[in-house]
Amino acid sequence: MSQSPTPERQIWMFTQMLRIRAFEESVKRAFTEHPGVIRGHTHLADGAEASIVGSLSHFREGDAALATYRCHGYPLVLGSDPKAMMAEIFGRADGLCKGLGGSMHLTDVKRGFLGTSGIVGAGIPHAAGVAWALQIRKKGNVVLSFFGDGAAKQGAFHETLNIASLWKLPVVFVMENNGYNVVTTTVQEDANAAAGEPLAVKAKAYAMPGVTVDGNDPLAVHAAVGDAIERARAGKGPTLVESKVYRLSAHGNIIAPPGVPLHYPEHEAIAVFGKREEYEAALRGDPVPRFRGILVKSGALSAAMADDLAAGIAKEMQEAVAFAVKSPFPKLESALEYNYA
Amino acid sequence: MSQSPTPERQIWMFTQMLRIRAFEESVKRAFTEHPGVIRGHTHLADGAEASIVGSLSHFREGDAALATYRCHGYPLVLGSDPKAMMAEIFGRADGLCKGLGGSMHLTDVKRGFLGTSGIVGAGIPHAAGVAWALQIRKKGNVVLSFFGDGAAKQGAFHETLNIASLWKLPVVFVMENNGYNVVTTTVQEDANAAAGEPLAVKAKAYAMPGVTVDGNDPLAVHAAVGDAIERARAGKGPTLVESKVYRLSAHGNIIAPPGVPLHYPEHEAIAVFGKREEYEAALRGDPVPRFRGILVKSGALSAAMADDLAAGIAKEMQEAVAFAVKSPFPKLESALEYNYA
Amino acid sequence: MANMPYIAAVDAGIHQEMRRDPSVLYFGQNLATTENHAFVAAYGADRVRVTPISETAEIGIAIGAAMSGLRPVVELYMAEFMLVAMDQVVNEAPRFRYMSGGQVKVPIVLKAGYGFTAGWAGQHTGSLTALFMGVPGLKVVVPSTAADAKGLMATAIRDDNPVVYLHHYMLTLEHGEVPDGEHLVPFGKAEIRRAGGDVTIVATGWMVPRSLAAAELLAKEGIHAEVIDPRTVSPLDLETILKSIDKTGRVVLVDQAPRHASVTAMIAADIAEHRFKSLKAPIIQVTAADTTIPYSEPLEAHVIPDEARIAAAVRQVLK
Amino acid sequence: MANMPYIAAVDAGIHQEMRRDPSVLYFGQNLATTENHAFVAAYGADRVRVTPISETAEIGIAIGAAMSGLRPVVELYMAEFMLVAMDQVVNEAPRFRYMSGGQVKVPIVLKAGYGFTAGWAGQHTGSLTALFMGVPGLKVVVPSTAADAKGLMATAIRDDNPVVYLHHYMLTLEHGEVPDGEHLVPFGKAEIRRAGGDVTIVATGWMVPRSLAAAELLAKEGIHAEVIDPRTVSPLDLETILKSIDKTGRVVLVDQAPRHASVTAMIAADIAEHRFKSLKAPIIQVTAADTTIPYSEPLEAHVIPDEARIAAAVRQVLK
Ligand SMILES: Cc1ncc(C[n+]2csc(CCOP(=O)(O)OP(=O)(O)O)c2C)c(N)n1
Ligand SMILES: Cc1ncc(C[n+]2csc(CCOP(=O)(O)OP(=O)(O)O)c2C)c(N)n1
Ligand SMILES: [Mg+2]
Ligand SMILES: [Mg+2]
Repeated sequence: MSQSPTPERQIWMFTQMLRIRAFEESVKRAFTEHPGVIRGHTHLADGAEASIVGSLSHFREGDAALATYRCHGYPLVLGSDPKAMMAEIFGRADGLCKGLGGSMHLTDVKRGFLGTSGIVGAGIPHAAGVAWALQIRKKGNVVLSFFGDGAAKQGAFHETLNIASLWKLPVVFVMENNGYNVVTTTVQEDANAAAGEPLAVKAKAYAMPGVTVDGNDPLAVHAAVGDAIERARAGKGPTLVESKVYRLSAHGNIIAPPGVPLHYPEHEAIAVFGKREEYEAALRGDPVPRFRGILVKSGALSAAMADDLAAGIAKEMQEAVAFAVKSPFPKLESALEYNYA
Repeated sequence: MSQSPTPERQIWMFTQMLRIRAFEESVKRAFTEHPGVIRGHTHLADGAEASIVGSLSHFREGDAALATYRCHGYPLVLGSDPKAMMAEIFGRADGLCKGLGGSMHLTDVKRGFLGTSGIVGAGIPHAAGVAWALQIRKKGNVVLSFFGDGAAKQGAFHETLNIASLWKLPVVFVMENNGYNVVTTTVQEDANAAAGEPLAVKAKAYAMPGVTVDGNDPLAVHAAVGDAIERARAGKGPTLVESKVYRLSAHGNIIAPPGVPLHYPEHEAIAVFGKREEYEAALRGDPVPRFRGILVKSGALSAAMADDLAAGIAKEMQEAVAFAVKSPFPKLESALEYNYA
Repeated sequence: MANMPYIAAVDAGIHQEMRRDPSVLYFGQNLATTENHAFVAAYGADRVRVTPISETAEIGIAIGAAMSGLRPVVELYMAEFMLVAMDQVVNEAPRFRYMSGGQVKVPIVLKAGYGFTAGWAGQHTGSLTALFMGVPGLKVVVPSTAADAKGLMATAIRDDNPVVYLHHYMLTLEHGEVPDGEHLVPFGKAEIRRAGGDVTIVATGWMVPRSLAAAELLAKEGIHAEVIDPRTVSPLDLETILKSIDKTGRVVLVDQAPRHASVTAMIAADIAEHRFKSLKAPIIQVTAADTTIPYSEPLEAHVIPDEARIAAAVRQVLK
Repeated sequence: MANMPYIAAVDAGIHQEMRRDPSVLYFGQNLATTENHAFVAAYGADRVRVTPISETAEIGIAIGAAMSGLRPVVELYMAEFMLVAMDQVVNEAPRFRYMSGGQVKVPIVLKAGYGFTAGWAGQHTGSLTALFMGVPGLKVVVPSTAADAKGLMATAIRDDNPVVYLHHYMLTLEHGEVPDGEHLVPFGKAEIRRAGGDVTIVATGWMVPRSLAAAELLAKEGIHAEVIDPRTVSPLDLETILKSIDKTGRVVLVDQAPRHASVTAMIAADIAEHRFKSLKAPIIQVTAADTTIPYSEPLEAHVIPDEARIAAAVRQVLK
């Protein structure tokens, strides 16, 4: 059993949750405050903060994480510079990926965030491949593979989990089940969900442990993923962790050709299904204020300290946006620079 | 519960098993008796007779079956002319598919055998698609989807079983688990098998019933697949049936470029793993003599009747080979005829 | 005639056929998740269904349904998403009729958008038409106007073969006049978008308006370009292209794909074999740079053919 | 020098690199299932593993391992089997370096055979080279001799980029002299298999020996053909081809694929743009018929280019 984090560590966790939320809110605001600077399709992690931080709080030197297009939270927790992240999202020369990748493909290899695929499910085998390398190196390192509930319906998920289990690869599959694949609810597309079963049941097809955890509780996620990581580091193989979260923003900004100003629509629960109550219940369960309440109640954090934290983080993110807006566009030649090593 | 077949029906089942065995032995002999007439890669069903016949003995007008490159048994049971089948395997104008498809792609739409894919797993969604059409037509028809244990590791298997369960499609997934994917044993490539679990466990990932049956016992297969078919006809959705069989020939003939005479090597258990005992045990469990023994013991069939049956079938298959050898090659122009409808 | 956006015309084509033929199905991800969805409301849940994110199964299921006499249209959103199911697209759907000696037909339509060079970066911006163009048994259509979007969709649905229907994301909201009522556009008939006698420009999809803009530019210089839009690349109406070249003797081919992944290379090779004698100048291709598409706006614009580059190529073949 | 079959030379190339570099992995289906397997015996189970039938995971795992500093060689057997994992091949492996702004490398080798027109019928006989050729970030090699099979494999393994290594099944047992010890063949350097001044023939894989046989035939008629084997189609050594055309003024391109799925169309288009002035005759392609490959032997032979058709095309460009 992995130990519960110290009060200091819990404050660190809360801080990271605040930073993710503040970063994503800055990105969202940029659509209106800086029209046109963000292009294509941007996906936010607000609502998944507890799950992301609880999972990454076990991260060690030499560990690795890979994720999807919904990738802003992870590198932020792992230490990437929000300035460089925002500059990447704005397509600027100072971007984490020199402006070539954009919002969907944040990558920071130095910090163990090896990259993302924008193709659903495609990044899952990449994580297993990294795990194979770590298994060969025998340093007790692990890989965290983050993906969504919908991705579990891609062949890549199935093929990879079978091999990972067979080879006892040091990888933890963290499925962020936010109940939606864009505008499709999980019960509409998943046979287990339709039968009222947790998605973690899928682990049985791979003779692998499968656990479901409240992804709004960073300590519960810390414990569940912690156990899975211990297991992986010990050479006992992978685990499937279903972390139940709620996406607080729409799937992504509206999809439109150039000329149409991009923005964030209302969440699909309201805009498509007219289930305002579902969405408001989710807001009431918002992991950020919830954890703040727990920490303040436990005395680990005073309300004043919490407010200071938030204020400092708000400033950090404002600076990130200011930096990104000022950062120049990359040189045109750089468009042809990185196709081949 | 599906009823056990009448004695007459059991004799019909035994007859079909004998026909499959005799057909496959004729194909195998053709490699030496008619060198060069069979090209490419041919896969035999010997050892799976009980499973094939037990599964197809419920077939009704309007039902459909789809399979893989290992496809000789099914159309034979469904009434295809062995002459046309053999002619196809010899690449002749009188072939079931006019010589265009060959051994891996036998198709007889009139008899409900809609075709095969030579790509592992690829035919599984095709069967589900046929099932959707039958579901829309509401005539209580079902589809049988035949594939191997190895195919369960393809993404197509995973994606299709989830949708089939979600949509309650009238399809039965019959996995012929013969313990091998070419020269790889199931425990070497399947996480459930490696954990000592039946492959039918995979059904849990799709909230679908999964059963394992002795594929060497035609009556057991008849019962298991019968229940699944009843369920499907009743609109209750698909079932995964794991039918445990043993492939009595090698995976296929040797793979070699033109010039090298093709032939059938020894079974991989002996040729690769040196496990002669495993193979001999399989021979002792051969479903054909085993069912003959049961029928003779029960008095349903006399030894003499059984021998007459076998003799008649031997003649039927000799005639098929004689017909196929004499059948002309297709006209060259026909090579371009069927690319587009 | 009604004036509507390109994307509405695509839907109009599907509606036209679903209304007249109950065997037409429409399914895919993220559609029909509520009863208010236009298609499920009109045609019911038997014919219109949402799927999980399972392209291999989606396309494979379409193949099976088609072999059973139905006419599925699969909504795939982006051409790249077909890559996870490429075997079904190029090695299953187009093979079954042939391998069965003509016993089955596989009338499916695989509908996908492409070429979304609007900040979608490396994995969602491809122009993959050439991957499908040469596959025997497949047909490939690339509408560039609202009218063709409707008419080619309707023809695709009625066609008895697998059809890859590629609509261009950059044209999504381009409005155009679309014939009311039944409208069908034949496969294998190129459209001359602009007549001219000095040079032939061949382009598809979004490159058609860019080529027309270049032609406009050139007209001011007294250069009269003929702009041809093949509309379907399989079957390809080579005849119309060759006839134009017999007249102009000069040709520029425009493609949004990298050079060795382009449809224009296929056309250039055909021209070089069949019209060598008519040619007065090299066959020049204007294609994307050989690169993954960058996210950053100026870089993205830098690697994609624009009217200036097209016009420059025309001036070059006229030298 | 050792005389060995083409397929043994492929293995020799893998052995050469696995011996010198512990970061090289070799894995895939149906290999190393007993300890007697040559590779697992030599390099151990950490580096040599059998996989389930899961190409998407196999190639995806290779990508991840490569991003972590290893050099995986994936055994895929037949090019068609890559189609179920096409996204990993064309939209993952070649994208990561670019999208990360150069932070990662993806040195993988995807080894697959192709073109097995020996009765393998519709789904196992494809010549799919053109599907990979134009993908930015990928390299594509097509050895036609035993020596190149070894040397190109070694170079592919040392290359820091994803390489699709396509060996030709019809050449499996063709013997050839292979240099002992370390042998590397550079990418992007075509080989002139036969020198001649009258006409240039360009061919890859199995079409190389067939083109040489045609050249032999033509020599008896006093026609001297130069036969060029690009050996790698990405990068493509256009220079050597163009130089030859400057000399001969005539070119025939031979490809086992259907015309609009051919590598030769890409080359023809490049020639038509860059050497229009040197050409004295149309650029003729000799390709497979536009059809799924039939099973029956005479029909199969009928649709694939042979020396007679190649020779006829040469005579035509010399008219
Ligand atoms: C193979 C593939 N199919 C479809 C898409 C389009 N798409 C992008 S995100 C997405 C939803 C994914 O849902 P989920 O896995 O639950 O992740 P979430 O977005 O909810 O975090 C879809 C369908 C894609 N990118 N790749
Ligand atoms: C996608 C794909 N990968 C690999 C192959 C090569 N292959 C043909 S049959 C076969 C073994 C299949 O094993 P299984 O599913 O158990 O069926 P069996 O042959 O045992 O009946 C393999 C790997 C293929 N045809 N398709
Ligand atoms: Mg989700
Ligand atoms: Mg098997």
